[in-house]
Amino acid sequence: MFKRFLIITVTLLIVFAGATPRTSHEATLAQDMEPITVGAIFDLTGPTSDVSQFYAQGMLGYVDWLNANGGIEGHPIEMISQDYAYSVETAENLYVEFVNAGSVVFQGWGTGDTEALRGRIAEDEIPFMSASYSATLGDPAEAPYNFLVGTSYSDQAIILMQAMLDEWLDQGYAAEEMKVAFFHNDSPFGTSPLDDAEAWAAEHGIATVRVPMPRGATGFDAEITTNVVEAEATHIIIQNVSSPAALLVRNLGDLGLLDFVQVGCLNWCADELLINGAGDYAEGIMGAIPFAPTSVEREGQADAIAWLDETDGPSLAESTLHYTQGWVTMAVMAEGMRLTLANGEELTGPNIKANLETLAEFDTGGVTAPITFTAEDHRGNRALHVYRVEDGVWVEASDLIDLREMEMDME
Amino acid sequence: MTIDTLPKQLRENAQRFGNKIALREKEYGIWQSISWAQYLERVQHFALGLHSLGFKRGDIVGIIGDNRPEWVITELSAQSLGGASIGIYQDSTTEEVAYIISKCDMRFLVVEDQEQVDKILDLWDEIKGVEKVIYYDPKGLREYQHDFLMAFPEVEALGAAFQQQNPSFYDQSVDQGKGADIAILSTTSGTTSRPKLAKITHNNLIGMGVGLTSVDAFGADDQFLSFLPLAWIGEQMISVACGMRVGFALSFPEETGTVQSDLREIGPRIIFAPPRIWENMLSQVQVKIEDTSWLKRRVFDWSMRHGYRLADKRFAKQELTTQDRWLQRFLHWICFASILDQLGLRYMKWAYTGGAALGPDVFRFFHGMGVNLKQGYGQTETTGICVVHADGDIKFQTVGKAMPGAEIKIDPSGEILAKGTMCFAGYYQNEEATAESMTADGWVRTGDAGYFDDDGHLIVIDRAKDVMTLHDGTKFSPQFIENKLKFSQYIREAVVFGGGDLPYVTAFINIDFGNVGKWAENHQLAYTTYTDLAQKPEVYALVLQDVERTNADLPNAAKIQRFLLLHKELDADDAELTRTRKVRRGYIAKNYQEILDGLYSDKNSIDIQSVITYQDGRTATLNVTLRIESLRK
Amino acid sequence: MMATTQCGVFHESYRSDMQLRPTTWQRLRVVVVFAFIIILPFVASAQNLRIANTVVIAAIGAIGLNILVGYTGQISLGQGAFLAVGAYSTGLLMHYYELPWPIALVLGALITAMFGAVFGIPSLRLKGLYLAVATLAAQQIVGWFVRNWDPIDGTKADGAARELSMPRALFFGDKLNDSEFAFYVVGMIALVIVAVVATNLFRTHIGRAFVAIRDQDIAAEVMGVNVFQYKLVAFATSSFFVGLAGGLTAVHSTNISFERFTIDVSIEYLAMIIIGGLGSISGSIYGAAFVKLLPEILRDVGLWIADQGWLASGQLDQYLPFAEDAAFGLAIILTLIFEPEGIVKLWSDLKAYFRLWPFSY
Amino acid sequence: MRVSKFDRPYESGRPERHQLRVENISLSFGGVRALTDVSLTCEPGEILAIIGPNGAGKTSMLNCICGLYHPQKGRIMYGNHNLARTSSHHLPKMGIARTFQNIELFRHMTVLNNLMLGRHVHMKKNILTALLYWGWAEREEIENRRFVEHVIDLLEIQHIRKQMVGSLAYGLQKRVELGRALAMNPGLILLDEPMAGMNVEEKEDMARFILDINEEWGITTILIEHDMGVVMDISDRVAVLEFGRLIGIGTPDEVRENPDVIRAYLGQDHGGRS
Amino acid sequence: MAEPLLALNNIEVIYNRVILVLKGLSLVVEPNQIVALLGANGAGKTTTLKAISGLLKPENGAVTDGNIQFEGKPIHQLDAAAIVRRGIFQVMEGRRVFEHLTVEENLRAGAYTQNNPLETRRLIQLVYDYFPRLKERRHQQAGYMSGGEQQMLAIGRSLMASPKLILLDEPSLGLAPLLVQEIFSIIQRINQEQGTTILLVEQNANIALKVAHYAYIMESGRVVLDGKPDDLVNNADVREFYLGLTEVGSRKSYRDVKHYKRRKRWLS
Repeated sequence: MFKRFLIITVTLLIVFAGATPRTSHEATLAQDMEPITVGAIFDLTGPTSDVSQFYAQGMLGYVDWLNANGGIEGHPIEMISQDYAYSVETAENLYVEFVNAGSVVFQGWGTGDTEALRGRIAEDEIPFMSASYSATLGDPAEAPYNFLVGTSYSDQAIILMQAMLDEWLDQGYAAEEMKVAFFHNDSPFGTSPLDDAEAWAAEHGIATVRVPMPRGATGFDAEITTNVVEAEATHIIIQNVSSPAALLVRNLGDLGLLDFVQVGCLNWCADELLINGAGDYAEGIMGAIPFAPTSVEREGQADAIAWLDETDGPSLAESTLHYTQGWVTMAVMAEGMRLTLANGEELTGPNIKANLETLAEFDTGGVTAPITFTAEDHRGNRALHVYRVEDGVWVEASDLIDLREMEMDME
Repeated sequence: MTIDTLPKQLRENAQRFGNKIALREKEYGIWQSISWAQYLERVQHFALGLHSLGFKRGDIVGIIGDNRPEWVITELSAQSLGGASIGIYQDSTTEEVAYIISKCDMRFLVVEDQEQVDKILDLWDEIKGVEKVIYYDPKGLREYQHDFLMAFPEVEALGAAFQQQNPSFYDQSVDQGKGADIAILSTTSGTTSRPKLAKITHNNLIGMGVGLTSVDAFGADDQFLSFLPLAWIGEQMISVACGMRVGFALSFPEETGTVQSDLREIGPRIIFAPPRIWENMLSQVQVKIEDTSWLKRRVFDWSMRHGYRLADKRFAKQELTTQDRWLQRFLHWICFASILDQLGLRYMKWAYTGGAALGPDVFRFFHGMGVNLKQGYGQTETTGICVVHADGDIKFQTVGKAMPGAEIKIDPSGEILAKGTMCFAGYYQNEEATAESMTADGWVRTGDAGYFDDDGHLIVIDRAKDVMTLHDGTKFSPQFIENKLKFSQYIREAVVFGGGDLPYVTAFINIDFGNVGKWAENHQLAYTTYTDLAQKPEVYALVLQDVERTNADLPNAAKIQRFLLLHKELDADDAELTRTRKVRRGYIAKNYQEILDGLYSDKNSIDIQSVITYQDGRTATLNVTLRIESLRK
Repeated sequence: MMATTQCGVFHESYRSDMQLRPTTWQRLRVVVVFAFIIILPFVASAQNLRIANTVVIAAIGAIGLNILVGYTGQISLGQGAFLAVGAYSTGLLMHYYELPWPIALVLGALITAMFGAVFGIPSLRLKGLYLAVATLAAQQIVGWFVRNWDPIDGTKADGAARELSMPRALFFGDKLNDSEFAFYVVGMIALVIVAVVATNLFRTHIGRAFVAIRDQDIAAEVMGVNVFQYKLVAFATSSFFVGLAGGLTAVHSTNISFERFTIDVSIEYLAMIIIGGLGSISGSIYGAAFVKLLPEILRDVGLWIADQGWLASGQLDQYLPFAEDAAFGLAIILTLIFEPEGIVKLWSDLKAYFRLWPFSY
Repeated sequence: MRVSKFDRPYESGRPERHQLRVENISLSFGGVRALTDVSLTCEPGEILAIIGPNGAGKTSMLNCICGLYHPQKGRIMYGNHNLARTSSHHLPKMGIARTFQNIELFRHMTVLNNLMLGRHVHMKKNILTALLYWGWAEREEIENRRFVEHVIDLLEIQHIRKQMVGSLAYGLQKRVELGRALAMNPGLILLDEPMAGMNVEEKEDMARFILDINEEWGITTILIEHDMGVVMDISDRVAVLEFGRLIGIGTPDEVRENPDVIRAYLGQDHGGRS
Repeated sequence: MAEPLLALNNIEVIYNRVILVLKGLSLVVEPNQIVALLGANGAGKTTTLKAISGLLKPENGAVTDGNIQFEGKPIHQLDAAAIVRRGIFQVMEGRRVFEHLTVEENLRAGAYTQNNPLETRRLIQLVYDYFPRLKERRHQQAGYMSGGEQQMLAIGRSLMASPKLILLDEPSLGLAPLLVQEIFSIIQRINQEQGTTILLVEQNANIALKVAHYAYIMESGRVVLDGKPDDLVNNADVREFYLGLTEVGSRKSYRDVKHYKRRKRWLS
């Protein structure tokens, strides 16, 4: 019997030996000042790991770069982070642990954890950013400590539809002839922009239909037949991650529909991974991309490219736009902390929140539209360029479309 | 009023202890209990029932069956009416039963079940005087329509009705009892002949109880499991005499087969058992330790080594150091507690062995494990015990000192004589034997040879008439050699011959099937049955080593020169052992004359025909060839 | 044969014979366990206590699932759904009817019980894999409902995301979703009650009927057990406990979303009872603890190894999280190969090893 | 309260015994006829043996009586109930118990719990008290335990009371299965090859138990058995089936002499202990 | 004497690591003989067969001590398939045939160690010679056959592997008297005509002792008695407990069974 105990113990030990899940990115440059602790969770093994891993590398890369370049007012950032495999429960556990370990701000990831932690961070007064861009999170009345660095899903969808409508009208059709099918992930993440997008479409006389994409589906032929072919949709907007989106595009291509239907992606599928996944079928697809893809040059990518080069990392193109997304998101958070320290205030949640709310037209080097937070609005921007796949890369397909300006124009 | 009889003691206990448990029987999965008050009530009812059926003062009721509450209720009932009871071993053959029944002019018999009823029915024509046979387990008896059969509850119901009519009869009857009345008849172990029936009075039983409880102060809360035959004086002595005196609860096992687990459940604080039981326990531990894993065996060996060391220190009456005491606790915790737990000895406070001599090695083994095992000495004629070890004064060669109330002396011939309150009132209807068993001045001749050591402890050599005079004139006890042989884990039983006309010493040996079997398995020696194993040359070689080891400590003339391994285990059904499992040397010598002759010839093997007896009296003849091992140079 | 008792323990009545913990050692173990339960919250850090709380909830849910799967032999893949029903019904009752949380918990569990009984109906005709597929339907239906049912949105100021925003549950002034200590007290009391109650159930004829159905349903029928009726009772009883676990999850959280109750959760719970031991209450608890603690322990060990400087920092942490999944899969495979009866069997083997000490049989 | 060897717990709580009348039943499975127009009666208190070659429909017959199969034609009357149309879980309430040819015990339960399941119909069903195990439920358990202990004693299985059934030898399992049926305190018991796979000694025990329950407890017994020695010794009447038809019924002596029975079943060496 | 075909030396079998089933069991099977293994349920007879055929493992049992020699070579370490290749075939108790295959398919399945189709055909013919009933039902699905026919098929299937030793577990279980006689006479013929050695476990001591050349009696995992059938039928314990005979040799009635038993002595 003991032999079996032994076998099990040894096997487990071998497995243990292979694991170092949590990592601490401390100052690589010797600094005397007290480090600032930042908690972060990433999905490295879960359902969204394909994109989150690059986001994580970008965020950690920025921290290393910043520490190597003097930190925040001389303070290095100590980022404690861990994979949570998109499990809400684990996210909550890690949040409690990291906050207890002294995190003053927190970098989340997905919609599930961001929503679950929303109430808690408000109570704990921990400024929180994540890669979930639900419009609710940008409303301080609802979520006082959440900040959106990227354009919200709703805004993305509206901007994309705006661009689509412009083209449609250019082609000589009427808005009433346009019909948009929202292919969305069947989750809060997927449905998040739909209400706003539908409202906007209704205003403009555009017909819409919702098409949930079941998780783990191996093909969407049935959905396509009912909602695209029979319902004669002219446009498809996908709110999902890259892999299912690519699958959908391939299905559409196989059915020969891509010539008749304009496909557009919101940010979680409008990336390099979609092009890899959909191949030639990706040509012509539009994308609402808040963080510039690697195929276009932006001033703000320079530091990241240099840093990747310096640390013998992969190229930025290989790291996808999510690398810059992570990089910039952390940069904005760092700016909030820098302002706090620069103002001689203590580095507390409320102070950082207050300083972030003074951020105006913060330039991310063109990676995103300039970021502005106010006490009434935590949506960093409401503007982006629409892109289109041409010859296998994303190229700019519109000027910066800024909803704030448009709303002001209308008023 | 003085308490000079057991029924009076029962009445006293019922008053004193009331609802405290007196009897407990494992039945239907739980230990069903009878309080002292209920005990008295049942005795009253059964006694009055017997009375209604015509039981008179001086009558004797026979009891055949396993230990159950009904057994002691019957005994006490008979005594309440001024009669006595006699227990008959339940595995007795029909012939033995018939002998005892007719010897006592018995009119009432209480038997357990169908088996005993059938036995009685077989004998019915021979046992004319019996009027009623009362059974206490009705299983299988539904079709038995004999008038003389009665169920135990029926008798109780009769008694209950009688009590309604004559509420004071029972107490009057008990009051009439005197200490000198016969309480029980006890069959002597009869290693040599037909059993004699010793008259044991209430005074004897109570005196013995007073004596033993003044050596070891049992209390009313001490647990005791009554699993040895109540027909045996040793069992009567603790469970009835001592139990009644201090008022502890008597527990009866579910069946003979479950004694081991019942013992474990009860976890008794007192046990009185013949050497056979202790030897079995030892053998069981040995086999299991052989089979256990390496680590566990090492722990056991190490613990035993230190256990023995500490036991020897205690035997030598050396002060245990603090370190020793902690070591003792540690050994207990790490090893002994769990072994004792499994044997049911964990809470044992006073353990006795008696009825025959226990080999010193077995004795030391239990002391090594921290069991307070004591030797007791006595026989039926001295109500089971008159000499015993006192706490802290235990020597494994001796049987201790005389109990309070007893006197011991050695007569010039070397025979041990005893006197005291526990000495019996003679044999039932056998004046001749009674006269032989006592000296003129009232000392009981024990028939054993012995002497006192320097500390005044009695050392028993053997039955006086078994002590042999060897060809060179030295006297020697065969039992001494037998016990020495039985040290060996491979030898279960031995019968040594020699002295007298016989020119040298020889032995019949029974191997221990479990241990020798285990040994054979470890040595890749295939065997099938007991007979097969016993006749393997390898097994002879194995036993030879132990015989040689025994011989090494013996004077030349007493050395065993030839031996053989018997083809079957000595068995009470074949009359080779007494019902208390003592070797009947004389009978064996007679019965196996052929083999004995072979041992004193030059043959290397002998062919014999041996007769075995089945429990139901059938016999069968076996033809076997037995090898003889010779140590002669 | 193995003795199951200890020297000096005997029963004079059936009542004492049928007691749960007859021997001193067993009683001592209970005392030690209770001491541990009581001391833990005072010495554990907040995050450890939080982990303990997740174990507590999982243990309740696992006991519920074990009643159905381990004891009654009805395979269910709908655990996530039943948890969701418990969580949402508790939450909605608190939100819309402003019921105090203890009442909402019990009602939520009852609603789940009814829901479970309904989904138990296919068990009349379906067995094994087929029944598992049928319970999978529960998972899908509930998932759909949660994502699309309007009242859930209504719990929030704006209806953008489909989550249930939990009203605050107060326990002696502490918020259950904020104070881990307060929740620990509530959760542990619930776990102890559930464990005792479930153990009791299997001492009675109703629990025995469940096991009978698992072992030999035809024979059970002939013994007078209305198999169908009892299967439904098993579904309901199981779901009650699972619903309670779901409700506790709800009061422990500020928001609940469907992502907590996916098919992964159903599988995780099955893993718990397989690793812990099918058909064992204590096994359910061991399994829940194992499944919930394994990642934590792996993490600490990994951290320790990293601290030793045995591994180059940087690159490795990219793929090493997979070790956790591997360890998980390995644990299940090892359990199935070496001890199909789970941790509880290992534990009883260990007890047997020492009970028979120093013998081996 | 003491439980005594002289108690007769089976005298209370048992449903009334009735005559069993099997009236012209026919049973077929997808065209294969298992039973054709079989009629027989079994009087209260008798031991009726059913014998016949393998595949003659003996087990099907028991299955019809206890509601596991529903014959297409005919009635099986027990008192006022037509068993041919009754679900098997209702039968214990009418006092009908059975054992199976291939032992259908609950292998992962102790012997005691198996027998306690036999008491199922005698226990009230209330999940709440069961969960709490308070007072009432516990008392009920104890009461029924007492009955079960009598069964254990009768069948001499004390030593395995708390062992798992799955770990027991075949012969003991057969005994436990009989015990489980007996625990119901039935008026009619159906035994399907109770002595298969046993040696003479074990068969003797089993025969003794069957006689005990029949004569002492007064339970009507229907048994299927191949051992002619046992059948002829203990049964009051014997029914012989062949290819689903009844070819003879009568006292053991009558059946022994029936030429049809000799041809179909017994062979020349009939009546011997084989 | 020639080397025995099969010898078990002191084997010990433990189930689930704690339950001791066989202890120090030794027995010998000589070539071309029928050896019967008698004993009560739970004595370990079936376990003994499984220990020989290597089928203990699936039941969590193990030979923990001793050895099993077949034709002088140890086989207790081999797995079941290797043991079949050595020429030992076990016919399990309870007639385990492939229910969904026909009789002939069952037989062919039994010949999986045969590569030669001609030989397979010869063997099938041989089986049909012994069991004409099987030939009649050659295309019937085994699951629909009666118990006796299934038992015949199980024995027939064992012949397909041309084994040197057949381990036969309770061939009479649940069979009507006529069939029992029929099957045993065939077993005897197979032994005589094919020279196949048979180790037979049987509860029906009467018939087993009639066909066997040698017999062992087991109780509680040990051999308590062995010998030639003629000797054994004269032993009082065998007569009473295995043959059901009274003292004078007449058959005891089952009505007269007592509630107690005489102690067994097992002496011969």
